[in-house]
Amino acid sequence: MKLLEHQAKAQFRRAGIECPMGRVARSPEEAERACSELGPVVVKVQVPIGGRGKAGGVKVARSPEEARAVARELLAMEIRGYSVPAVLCEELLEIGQELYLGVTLDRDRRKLVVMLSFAGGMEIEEVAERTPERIAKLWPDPFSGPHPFEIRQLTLNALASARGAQVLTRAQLLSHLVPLVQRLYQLCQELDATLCEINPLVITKQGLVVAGDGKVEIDQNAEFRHHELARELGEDAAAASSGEDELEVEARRRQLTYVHLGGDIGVIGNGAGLVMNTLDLVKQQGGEPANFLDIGGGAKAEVVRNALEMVLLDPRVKGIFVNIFGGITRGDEVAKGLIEARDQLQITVPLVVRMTGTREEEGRLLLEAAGITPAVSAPAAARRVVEMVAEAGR
Amino acid sequence: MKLLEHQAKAQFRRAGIECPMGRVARSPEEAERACSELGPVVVKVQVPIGGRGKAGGVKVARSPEEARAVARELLAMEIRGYSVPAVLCEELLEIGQELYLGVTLDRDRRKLVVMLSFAGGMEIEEVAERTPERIAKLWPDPFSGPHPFEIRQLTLNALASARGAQVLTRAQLLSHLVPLVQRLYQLCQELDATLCEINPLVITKQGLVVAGDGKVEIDQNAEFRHHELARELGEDAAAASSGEDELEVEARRRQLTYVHLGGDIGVIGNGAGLVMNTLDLVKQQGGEPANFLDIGGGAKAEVVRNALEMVLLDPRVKGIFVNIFGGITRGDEVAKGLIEARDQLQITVPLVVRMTGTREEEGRLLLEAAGITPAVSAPAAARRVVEMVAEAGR
Amino acid sequence: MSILLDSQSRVVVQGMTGSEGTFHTQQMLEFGTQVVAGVSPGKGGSEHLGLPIFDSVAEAVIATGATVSGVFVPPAFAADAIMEGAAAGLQLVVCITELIPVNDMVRARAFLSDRGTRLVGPNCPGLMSPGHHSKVGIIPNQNGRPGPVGVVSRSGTLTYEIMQSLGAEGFGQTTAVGIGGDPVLGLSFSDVLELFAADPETELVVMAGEIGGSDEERAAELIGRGYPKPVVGFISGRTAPPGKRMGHAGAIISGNTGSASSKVAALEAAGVVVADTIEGIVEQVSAHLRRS
Amino acid sequence: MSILLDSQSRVVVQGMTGSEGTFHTQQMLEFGTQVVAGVSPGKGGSEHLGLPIFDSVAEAVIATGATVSGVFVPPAFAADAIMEGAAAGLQLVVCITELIPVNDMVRARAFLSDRGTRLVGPNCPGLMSPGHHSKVGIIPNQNGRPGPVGVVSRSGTLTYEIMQSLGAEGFGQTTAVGIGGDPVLGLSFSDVLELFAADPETELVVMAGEIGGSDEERAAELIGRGYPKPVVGFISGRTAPPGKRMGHAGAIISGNTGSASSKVAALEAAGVVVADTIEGIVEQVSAHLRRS
Repeated sequence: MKLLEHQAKAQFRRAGIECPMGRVARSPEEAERACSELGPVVVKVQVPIGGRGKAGGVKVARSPEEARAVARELLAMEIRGYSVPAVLCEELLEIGQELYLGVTLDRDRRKLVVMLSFAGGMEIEEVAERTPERIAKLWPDPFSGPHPFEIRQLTLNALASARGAQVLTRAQLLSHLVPLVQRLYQLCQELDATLCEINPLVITKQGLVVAGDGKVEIDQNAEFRHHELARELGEDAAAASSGEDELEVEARRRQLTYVHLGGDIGVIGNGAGLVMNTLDLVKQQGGEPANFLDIGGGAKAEVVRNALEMVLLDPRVKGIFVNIFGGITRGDEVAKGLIEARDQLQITVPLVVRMTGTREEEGRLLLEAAGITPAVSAPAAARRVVEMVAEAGR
Repeated sequence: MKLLEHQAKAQFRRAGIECPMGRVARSPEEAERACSELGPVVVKVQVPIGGRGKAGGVKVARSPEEARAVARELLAMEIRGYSVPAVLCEELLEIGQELYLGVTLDRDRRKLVVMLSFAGGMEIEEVAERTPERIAKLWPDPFSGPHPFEIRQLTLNALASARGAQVLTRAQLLSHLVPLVQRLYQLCQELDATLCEINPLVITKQGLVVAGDGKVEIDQNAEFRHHELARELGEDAAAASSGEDELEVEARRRQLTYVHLGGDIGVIGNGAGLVMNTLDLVKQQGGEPANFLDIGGGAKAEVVRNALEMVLLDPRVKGIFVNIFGGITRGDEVAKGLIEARDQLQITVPLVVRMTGTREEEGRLLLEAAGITPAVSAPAAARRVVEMVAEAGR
Repeated sequence: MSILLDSQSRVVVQGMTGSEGTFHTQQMLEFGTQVVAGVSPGKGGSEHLGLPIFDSVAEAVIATGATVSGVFVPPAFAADAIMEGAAAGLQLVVCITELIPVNDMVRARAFLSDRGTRLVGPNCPGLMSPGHHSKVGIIPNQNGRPGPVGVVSRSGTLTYEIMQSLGAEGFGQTTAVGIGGDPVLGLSFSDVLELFAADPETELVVMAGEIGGSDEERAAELIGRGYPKPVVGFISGRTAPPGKRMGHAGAIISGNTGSASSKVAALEAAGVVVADTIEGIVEQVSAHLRRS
Repeated sequence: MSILLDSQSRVVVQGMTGSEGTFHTQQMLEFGTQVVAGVSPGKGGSEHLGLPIFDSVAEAVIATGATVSGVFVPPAFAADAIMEGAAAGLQLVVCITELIPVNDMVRARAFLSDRGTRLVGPNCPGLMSPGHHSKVGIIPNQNGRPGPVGVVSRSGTLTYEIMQSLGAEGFGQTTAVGIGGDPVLGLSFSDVLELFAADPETELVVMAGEIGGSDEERAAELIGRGYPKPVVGFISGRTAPPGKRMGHAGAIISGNTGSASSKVAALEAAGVVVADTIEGIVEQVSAHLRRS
């Protein structure tokens, strides 16, 4: 679950993190009103991607009329496939310095990592690549969270590579950053987020420390603990996803792990590794996968049916390759689902099934009785489906 | 800061712990109204002490009229020196079982301990003495708090010595107690409490698990983190303390560590150990200390003055013994405060000062110049003050 | 010999009375695993599949001397089950459960770091030591065959594929370990490689990685420092599209690691032959073992 | 010899630039303590009392090789300062600060339990090894005198009383340790007794307890199991009124321990002579040391 900037900032505020005053506007008129309340504003498209500034999605408006015009322009944009259902109008800050502050999962350390740099703003990835020592890192104990002394050291380490004059004294920086980092880290834990990022973290010329932008991404596996938040975000999320691939939106609705790839061979398998390898096999045989669809472990007949239906919603699909290697998933369950779906959905495109593993024999017998000949070798099955689709296309 | 039952239960509710429906009544009429809303109620005096039931402070009322009568009676009571500013009227529970659940500081383990017993209710201290194995204990890691598996084991351990039939199945008990204990422990940490106790923890005949009573005590040293709560509780706390020793109430207002003891020799010292030993010395010389007053480490002249004023508020005080052994406290500061206070307060009772340690010389010179002869030996000084008071009394 | 699991391992199954727990415990028993108990809080004292059920792992350990557990509990409770196993002093916890919140696993890992318990998984097929007739997890029984190959893989289903394909050509396994596909794992490739290095019966290791993370790159570093046995590599997801990324944190942390090409390059630089297909793996194994 | 602190100890003062920190650092320097640095976050790079100030303990340790710290920071920040000292690898942290929230100290203790750092305090006068001209804390300089007596006490001011009274009769100290009066402490009586047992120059130990807790009872158990040196006991608060207790938890946890009579009885049962007054302590010490 990716939060839009204004949603992320609502969470920041709740956690006690300072954000600029702002209003969400869904029409030019709302933006006009926001500007008359707030004074000069920056108007930002609300889409769940980075690099909005470079894509022209961030503009300054110094008068209500200008805000209206800018909002009209931005709301009509399409940014990397996303339409713009709303803009965020925020008071214009007098930026003194831009820092980077982020909390995210570090897979290697198996912990959340806090990252702080005085080289914040748009170029942070370049900084990370060229002068990684300018980004200070802290891996707090997940039970205690970051101790104040650890945050002070993080700040001192980041400061050691800061360039140019500082707006705040060292003592002021330390006393601002200790509670800020604690709150951001705790928010990350409370929300089960795998990313909470403030870039830029603005220090204004007046010495205020404010979140200039906000990115929050919530772990999908933990969404069961955040139903309320998901509901709250529902409307906007639906709107924001309007620019997304329609098939993927539908797959999410069906609770399937599906990625649309654009080819013509639908691929279904159990286990991400197996499905990825199946894509590789199809490609190696000269085919083009239409999608990645992992039915996961232990899928029941119903899930298999759901998956087949999903793949067939893609009008480009000319053939389907189902690759099942049973472990926790049982062959007979998959077979039942396949047969049921084929009969009910009246599938006409070629369907190649490769099945082995747990309850392989039972599954195989069911399939054969229903006139589907399962393959045992995955490469052979991949070759078959590619050939069949090629033939059908002739 | 000790919370009254209804204040504790407000915190429990906020933390998601089930409590009976209830209303606070400060007049017989309010109690009557509460009963007509809630049906039959139990009416309980709201004073910050245990054993209210045994002292006659808990009564059942089955009709609004009865509630009015019972409340009139209870509100007029004095319970161990406490007047009763309010009663809590709670729906009558059909009690199936009474458990004990408490979180408190275990000094020996230097951790909070969670204690659970199926022998809850009024006799828990007896159970603790005679059959301590019937109280299961858990010392969670203070950073992680109690893990669910630890709470399950705690419950199983407590269950092993439960007697009689259980209202709930083991599986039900486990699933009720895991979140309950987590919430109580977290509340204890959030409030910086040194005690959060539910006794009895009632399991109703219907199988609900409800806090029958609630005791919360907040660490005085952490009150700076709970100003808002202190304000919220302010009114009731003031009311509840009306039964307390007036001198102690005044001392709290003056932020002094003072205990009223009832004798005629006022005792002031720096450091709890020193003051306790000074009390012992006064007693050994045949005197009766009027109070314990610890000005703590590093006290400034102002604090010394404040302390002297406080001691003299007690009309029984016939003499004062100030015992200072400077470490972080400096002799000259104490001397200044003493001289200032003596002059401004026009102290007429005998004042014996014993002073040694940091800046002893400077302090001694100041005192001597002001006509106060300081002693060096504490036992000698104790003897002198006891003799002077005895003489003055002749 | 084998790693992690042998015929002496006494196994308790956490969540045995659930439907997956029941099915796979039966499979484990059929394979010959010494399953000695089940744990289902609230059901202690009962029996299931002829085995005693306990309310807690600690009680099961006291009563049965179990040293290993398999975790089949739902995702919301799985991290707690892992910690329970570690607190009870088990040597090895194998967590099959998938979809566990990542921060739960971060905490479970931190809990384990102070203790001597090894974790395989989560979101993994578990492990199997065919020569010892012992498995914990869900690797299909018919895939195991005793032999000299150590297998370690992130993907469950690919583990089965590899075992089956090796077996079809006569190459069995000392132990096959599916370390799991989650971002936060117990044993890493490097950990398992070190165990295989010390196992005298393992002659060769097949290591099947996939895109994401940098465990494969770390394993390549280990191998590059001088690994005593041949390693055949495989990386799946070569044709997977790049994921959509929000924010910069991911890029800062992982830099250029994580892609299939980064992993293949790292392994090849360490002297590992990386096969393109599972057939290719079998060919490499065959070449190594027939040569020696 | 001495315990915990000697002439080689290099001391950093956390909170040195505050008024208490300044005053007592001067006193420590006058006594001869090797104070090598101060720590005041945000003031790093400056000088105070002729000593360098650092922003963090870690930086001070790197620059000066400090091994001990004295904590003089306000209560809200003290537990963090203790953990900072431990994380920086100090051998000993001495926390003078009083009024620290008890749950902060619970967390600090848990933090220390995984590390090799010893803590004295909080809410304590610190410690002094007169023969080594070294002290950390606030024990008045004139109270220290080298000699064969180990002193351990909960109360600060009583520590001074005892040192002064002993000194007046010619009995100096190897080390005097005020372990502090808070409910949650670092070193306990037992810990310090064990250190004194191992110090060849300490011939006798004076242990001054007070009501509350059961550290004195635990120390009595230790002594009862066979302690190699004579111990003179003292318990203050005999005439203190019983505290008002809410709830039952306190009684359940502490049972009958904690009262002056419980402590005196436990110590006497362990063979310790318990003096009634400070004069009595001196008499007992005198009797023991003149005899030997």
